[in-house]
Amino acid sequence: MPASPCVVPDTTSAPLTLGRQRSIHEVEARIKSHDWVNGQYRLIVLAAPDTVLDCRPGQFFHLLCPQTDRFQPYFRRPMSIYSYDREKGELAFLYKVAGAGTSAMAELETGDTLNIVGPIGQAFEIKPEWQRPLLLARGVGLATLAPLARECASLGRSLTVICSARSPELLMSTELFRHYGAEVITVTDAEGNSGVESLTGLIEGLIASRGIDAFFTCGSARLTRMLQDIGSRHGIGGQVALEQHMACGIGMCHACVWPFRRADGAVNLRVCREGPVFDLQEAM
Amino acid sequence: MPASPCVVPDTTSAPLTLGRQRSIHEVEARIKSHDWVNGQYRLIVLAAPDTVLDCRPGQFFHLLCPQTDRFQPYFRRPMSIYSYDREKGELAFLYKVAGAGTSAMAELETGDTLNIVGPIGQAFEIKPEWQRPLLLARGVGLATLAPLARECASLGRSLTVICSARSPELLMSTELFRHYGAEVITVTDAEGNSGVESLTGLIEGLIASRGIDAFFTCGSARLTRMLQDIGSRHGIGGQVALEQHMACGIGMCHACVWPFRRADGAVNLRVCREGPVFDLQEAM
Amino acid sequence: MADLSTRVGALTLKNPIMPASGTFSEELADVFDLDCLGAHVTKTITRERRSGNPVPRVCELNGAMLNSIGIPSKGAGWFVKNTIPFYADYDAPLVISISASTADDFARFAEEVSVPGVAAIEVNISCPNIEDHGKAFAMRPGSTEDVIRKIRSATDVPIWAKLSPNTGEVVEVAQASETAGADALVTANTMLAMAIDSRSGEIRLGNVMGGLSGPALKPITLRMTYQCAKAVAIPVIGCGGISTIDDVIEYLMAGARAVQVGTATFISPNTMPRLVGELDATLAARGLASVEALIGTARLSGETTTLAEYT
Amino acid sequence: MADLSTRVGALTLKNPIMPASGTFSEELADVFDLDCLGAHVTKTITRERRSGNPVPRVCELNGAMLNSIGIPSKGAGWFVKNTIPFYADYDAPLVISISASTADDFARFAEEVSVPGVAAIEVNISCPNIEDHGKAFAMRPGSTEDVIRKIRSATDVPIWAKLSPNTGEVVEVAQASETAGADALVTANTMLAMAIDSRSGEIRLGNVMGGLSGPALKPITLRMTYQCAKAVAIPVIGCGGISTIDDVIEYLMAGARAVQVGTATFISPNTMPRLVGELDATLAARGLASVEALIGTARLSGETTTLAEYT
Ligand SMILES: Cc1cc2nc3c(=O)[nH]c(=O)nc-3n(C[C@H](O)[C@H](O)[C@H](O)COP(=O)(O)OP(=O)(O)OC[C@H]3O[C@@H](n4cnc5c(N)ncnc54)[C@H](O)[C@@H]3O)c2cc1C
Ligand SMILES: Cc1cc2nc3c(=O)[nH]c(=O)nc-3n(C[C@H](O)[C@H](O)[C@H](O)COP(=O)(O)OP(=O)(O)OC[C@H]3O[C@@H](n4cnc5c(N)ncnc54)[C@H](O)[C@@H]3O)c2cc1C
Ligand SMILES: Cc1cc2nc3c(=O)[nH]c(=O)nc-3n(C[C@H](O)[C@H](O)[C@H](O)COP(=O)(O)O)c2cc1C
Ligand SMILES: Cc1cc2nc3c(=O)[nH]c(=O)nc-3n(C[C@H](O)[C@H](O)[C@H](O)COP(=O)(O)O)c2cc1C
Ligand code: FES
Ligand code: FES
Repeated sequence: MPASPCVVPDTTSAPLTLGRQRSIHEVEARIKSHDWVNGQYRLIVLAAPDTVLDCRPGQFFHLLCPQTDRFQPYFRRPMSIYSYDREKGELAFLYKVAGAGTSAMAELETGDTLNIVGPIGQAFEIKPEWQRPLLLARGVGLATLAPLARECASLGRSLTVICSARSPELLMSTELFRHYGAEVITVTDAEGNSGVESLTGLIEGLIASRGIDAFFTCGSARLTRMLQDIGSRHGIGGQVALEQHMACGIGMCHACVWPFRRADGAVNLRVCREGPVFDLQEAM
Repeated sequence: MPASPCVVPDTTSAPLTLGRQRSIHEVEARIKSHDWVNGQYRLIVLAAPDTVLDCRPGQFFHLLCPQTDRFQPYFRRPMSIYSYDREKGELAFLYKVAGAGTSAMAELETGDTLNIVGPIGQAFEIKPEWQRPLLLARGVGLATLAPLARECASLGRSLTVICSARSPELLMSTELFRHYGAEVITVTDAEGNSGVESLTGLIEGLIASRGIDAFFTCGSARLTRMLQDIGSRHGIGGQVALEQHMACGIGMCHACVWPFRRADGAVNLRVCREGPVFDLQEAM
Repeated sequence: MADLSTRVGALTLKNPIMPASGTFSEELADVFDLDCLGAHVTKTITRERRSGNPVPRVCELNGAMLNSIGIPSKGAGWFVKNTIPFYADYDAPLVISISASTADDFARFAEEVSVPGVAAIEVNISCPNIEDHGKAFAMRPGSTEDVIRKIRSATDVPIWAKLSPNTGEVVEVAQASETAGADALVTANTMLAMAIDSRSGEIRLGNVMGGLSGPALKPITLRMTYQCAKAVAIPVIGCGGISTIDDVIEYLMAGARAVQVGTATFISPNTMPRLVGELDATLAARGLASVEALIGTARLSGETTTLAEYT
Repeated sequence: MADLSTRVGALTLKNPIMPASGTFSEELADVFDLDCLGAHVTKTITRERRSGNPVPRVCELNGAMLNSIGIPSKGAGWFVKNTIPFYADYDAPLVISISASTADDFARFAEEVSVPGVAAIEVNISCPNIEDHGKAFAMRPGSTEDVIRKIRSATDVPIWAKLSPNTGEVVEVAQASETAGADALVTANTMLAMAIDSRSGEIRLGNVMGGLSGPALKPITLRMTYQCAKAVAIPVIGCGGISTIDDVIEYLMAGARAVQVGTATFISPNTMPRLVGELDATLAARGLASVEALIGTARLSGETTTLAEYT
C-alpha cells in the first residue's frame, strides 16, 4: 500500500489532501515590535497571516516560548488576543513577565519569530439584551477584555470599564478603553479602593446610575465571585474568561478542566475548548 | 555543629580552608581568538590564569561546550593542549568540528568565555636515551604532538615529524614543526603514500638514514599498531597518546579504560588518569 | 517515494506514525487532516462516567512533563455513540483504549466496545495514576496474563497490551501478554514521578504523583521496546518521548513496527504529520525502499574494545 | 551562618551534601578540599577483582547520561589497604559501597570491610548492570529483606540500603530494608535505559543497556524519595539528577535528610562545594536557621480546585 504523505499545514504551501475544515493553525510569526508597557508587562505585536486572523474577542493563542540560556520552558503558554487587525496583518498580546516561559519570551527581539497556535476557544458573546455591559478587569485580565471593549463599541453598546491593579503604575490601556467610548474607572490596592466591599458599593451604584445589564470579567477569582453575588441579587447575567494550567491547549489532554454548575449537576469543562469564556454564574 | 562552608576553588578568591594540594582547576577562560585553520579544524586561543598554565606536553583539558539552539552537548569534551604560554597567559586548542560538542564550541566568539578543567593526565616523557625521536601524527593527533615537538626542540633533540592526513588541504602545523627545527614529511590518502605499507618503508628508511631511536604517535590505531611492529623489530621504544570516550575526565568514573599488556597479565587503565600518554608497546 | 506502510499483526498501517492514548482527540482535526496518520488511538475510557484527578493535573519539567489527568470518562455509551462514529469518516484504523478495575470488568467492557469501526482495542493495563499509586495489572506477569486472557475470550478484535515502565518485570509481562493472546504490545506508558516547587514547597500536581512523559522518558521506553521486541514474536509499538525523526528511527531500529507520539503533539500540534514527511525523506536520503528495512536493525558496534579481564 | 548539619541515624554530617557512589574518588582531591563535604562515598567494590563492562561504557543524552561501567574492582584487599587509609586524613565520615552476588557473600564481605575508618556501609543491592540485565536484590522485598538481614547480623557498622528505581515495589522494598535492620535508605540508583545511534544503528553502550542518570532521572528518584520518607522511619538520602540548589531543596522538602550528587560532578567537578555554599546562602535568604527546617516540608497546594464528580 503506497503511503499518502502528510501535508504539514501552514508550514508548506502544498494543498490539503482532503478538504476537511481546519480552524486552528500553527504558524511562525515575525515580531514587528516588542515593548515594555510598564515594569511588568510587555506588548508584543506580530506580523500574522490571514489564516490566524479570523479571531474573536476572548479567544487565545498558544505560544511556543523560546529556549534561552537562562530559561527552558517546555509547554506552550496560553495568551489572550489583545488585538488583531486583518488589514494590517497584525496580532498582539499583552503579557506579564512572570516565570520561565514569559521571561524567555521577553528576550525576543523585533525581527525574531514566534511560533503560535490559534486562534483557540470560545469567544465572548454579546447578547442582544446586553446593552450596557460592565467590564471588570483585574491585572492581566485587561488583555483579555480589550478586544471585547472594541467589539462592544462597534456594536454600539454603552460601555463601563473598571480596571483594577495593585498600584496606579500597573494600570494599563485605560486610554484604549476611553478611545472605545467607555466610561473608565480605575481602582488600585495602593489607593485602597479595590477591595470587594468598596467595589460592590461602586458597582451597585453603577447599576443604579448607568443601568448596567451585563458583567464581563477576567483575572480574579475573588472578583468573579463578587460579580456572581451582585449578578444573582440583581438578576444580571454575564460571562467570565477563566485561566487554568494547560498542556495541549486544544482540547486533547483534559489538563485544563474547571467545575461548572449545570441544571443536571456539576460538570468539568475544558477551559481551552469549552472556554476560556463561560457563563458567569456557572463557574464554580 | 557549625558547618564549615565549602570554598569553590578558582571561582572565588577566598583561600582554601585546608592546604592540600590541588593540581586540576575549573576556570572560566576568555576567548582571545577563534579561527578556522581549514575547512574542518579550528584553533581556539584562551586567556588563561597561571593556575592552569603549569602544563606539560601530552596533557589535556576537559572543556564545557556551550548549549546552543542547535546543539545541546551534555558531557565535557577532552582536548589536548595544542600550546600554552605562561608569559602571554595563553592556552590553545586545535580541534576538529565533528559532533554536537565541537559544533557548539565552534559557535563561540572572541570575548565569550569557555569553562575548562585541567591540566589533566600524564605527559609525554622524553627519556634521556631518546635523542632522535620520530613523531607520527595522523589527523588531530597533530594537536597533541605539537607541544611535544616544542619540548623536543628545547631539549635539543633531533626531530623528525611525519604528518598524515586525508588530503593535502587538511595538513596542518607543518610550518610550526619546521619552526621547531624538525624534518617534516607529509603523507596523504589523496596522494596514496599514507598507507601502512608505504609508511613502514618510509620509517625503516628514516631509521637507517636518521637514526630514529624513539616513536611518539597519536591519532590512529592502525599507525600505532604499525609503530609497535616496527619498534619491536628494531628495539625502538616510544609512547602513544590514546583517545577514549570520557565522562568525568579526572579518574572517578572508569569510563575511559583501555587494555594494556603488563608483565603480570593484561590490565585496564584509565586514559584520563594513567594516560592519555602510555608506553607504545603496552597499548593493546 | 518509499513504502511507509507497516504491518501490526493483521492490520496494515499506511505509515508507522500514530498518536499515543490521552494525547489525541477529535479536536486535532481542527489542525490537520487526521487521515495522514497510520492509525488513530483514543484516550482511555472506562465503562462508567468518572471525573479524573484534581487539578493541577500537569506540570512542565525540563524537556518533560508530568500528568495526573487520570481517566476522566464520559462512559461507554457516550463513547460508542459519539466518538467511534466521528472516526468512521477516516480511512486510518481506529484503536480504542480501555481500562477497568478488574479482569472481568475489562473483559465485559472489551466485548461491549467491540463494535464496527474498531480496528483494535488497546488495553491500558498500565495507567499509573488510578488506584493504589501506580500499581496496575501490568506490574506483574500473573495479573497481566489473567486480564489479557479474559479479554481475549471476550472479543475477536485485535488486542494491544499497553505496558508500564513501572515494573521490574517488563520482559515477563510482555511474554505473559503474548501467551495470553495479545496481538501487539505498546511500550510504554508514563513513568511514575513527582515534582516539588523549591520556592513554596508545594507539590506540583494535585494528585501528588503523576506520569513522566516527553523526551526524558525516551531512554527508558526505548530500552523496553528493545527488550520486548527481542522477547516476543508479536509486534511491538514504541512509545515514549518521541518528538524528532531520529527518535522514530531509533525505535524502529530497536524493533518497533510502529510508534506512538504523545507529549510532542502538545508542543507542536503538527508533530505527527511532520514526522510522516520526514520519515519519507529520511528513507529516500538513505536509499531505503521501505520502513521495513529499518525495523530491528540496531546492533552493537564492531569497534567495541575487548578489555582485560581485570582492572 | 545557618546550621547545615544533619543527622543520618547515628551519624552527624556537617552538611547534607555528599557524592554518589561511582561518581567520586580520591582523584577529586586534585580539584577541591574533600573535607567540605558532608560525607565521602566510595565506588562500589566487590570482594574479588573484576574488570567491569566493555567500552563504550558511557554515552551522553540530552540532559542525562547512560553508563554501563559495571563494577570494576581491585578487590577487597587492595581497597582496605589503599582506599580506606586515604580517607583517614579527612574529618568527613567515610561510607563505603559494596556489592556481592549472594546474600551470604554480601554478609561475609560486609564483615571483612567493617574496619576502623568506615562510618557506614552502603549496600548496592540495586546496580542494574550486573548479572541478568538489571535484576538485583532490590527488585523484590523478599530478597532485600534476606540480604539486609544477613548483613545486619554480620556487622555493627551502620547499613545504608541503596534502592533501585527499576522495581515496581519501591515502598515494599524500603519497608523490607527497614524491617531487616538498615539504618538508612539511599534513593536511588540509576534506571535501566538504552540509546541507539539513529544514523548508524549502533547501540551506544558496549553492554547494550545501561543506567540513566543526571537531570532526566530526577522526577523519578524524587518521587521514590518522597514515597520512602513517608513509608519508613529510618532516614532517607535522596539521589538522582541533582545539579542545582533547587534540586537539593526539593529532595529535602520531599523528606530526604541528606543528598548524594552524582553525574553533576562530571559536568562541573566543583558542583558539590558550590551546592554547600548555595545551601547556606539559600537558608539565609529564607531566614531559616537550619537544614532541618526544610526537611519533609513538601505539601499539596491549598489552591487545588475541587472538581465536579463527573466529566
Ligand atoms: C486562556 C488564557 C489566557 C491568558 N491570557 C493572558 C494574557 O493575555 N496575558 C498574560 O499575561 N497572561 C495571560 N494568561 C496567563 C498566562 O498564560 C500565564 O501567566 C503564563 O502561562 C505564565 O507562564 P510563565 O512562563 O510566566 O510562568 P511559569 O511559572 O513558568 O509557568 C509554569 C506553568 O504554569 C502555567 N501557568 C502559570 N500561570 C498560569 C495562569 N495564570 N494561567 C494558566 N497557566 C498558568 C504556565 O502556562 C506553565 O505551564 C492567560 C491564561 C489563559 C489560560
Ligand atoms: C585525551 C584526548 C585528547 C584529545 N585531543 C583532541 C584535540 O586536541 N583535538 C581534537 O580535535 N580532538 C581531540 N580529541 C578528540 C575529541 O575529544 C573528540 O573529537 C570530541 O570529544 C568529539 O566531540 P564532538 O562533540 O565533536 O562529537 P560527538 O559525537 O557529539 O561526541 C559524543 C561523545 O563521544 C565522545 N567522543 C567522540 N569522539 C571521541 C574521541 N575521538 N575521543 C574521545 N571521545 C570522543 C565525546 O567526547 C562525547 O562524549 C581528544 C580526545 C582525548 C580523549
Ligand atoms: C496528558 C496525558 C494523558 C495520557 N493519558 C493516557 C491514557 O489515557 N491512557 C494511556 O494508555 N496512556 C495515556 N498517556 C500516556 C501516553 O499515551 C504515552 O504512553 C506517554 O505519554 C509516553 O509517550 P510520550 O512521551 O510521547 O508522551 C497519557 C499521557 C499524557 C501526557
Ligand atoms: C558512571 C557512574 C557509575 C556509577 N557507579 C555506581 C556504583 O558503583 N554503585 C552505585 O551504587 N551506584 C553507582 N552509580 C549510580 C550513582 O551513584 C547514582 O545513584 C546515580 O547516578 C543517580 O544520581 P545522579 O543522577 O546524580 O548521577 C553510578 C553512576 C554513574 C553515572
Ligand atoms: S489544555 Fe489540553 S484539554 Fe485543555
Ligand atoms: S573519564 Fe572518568 S575515569 Fe576517565
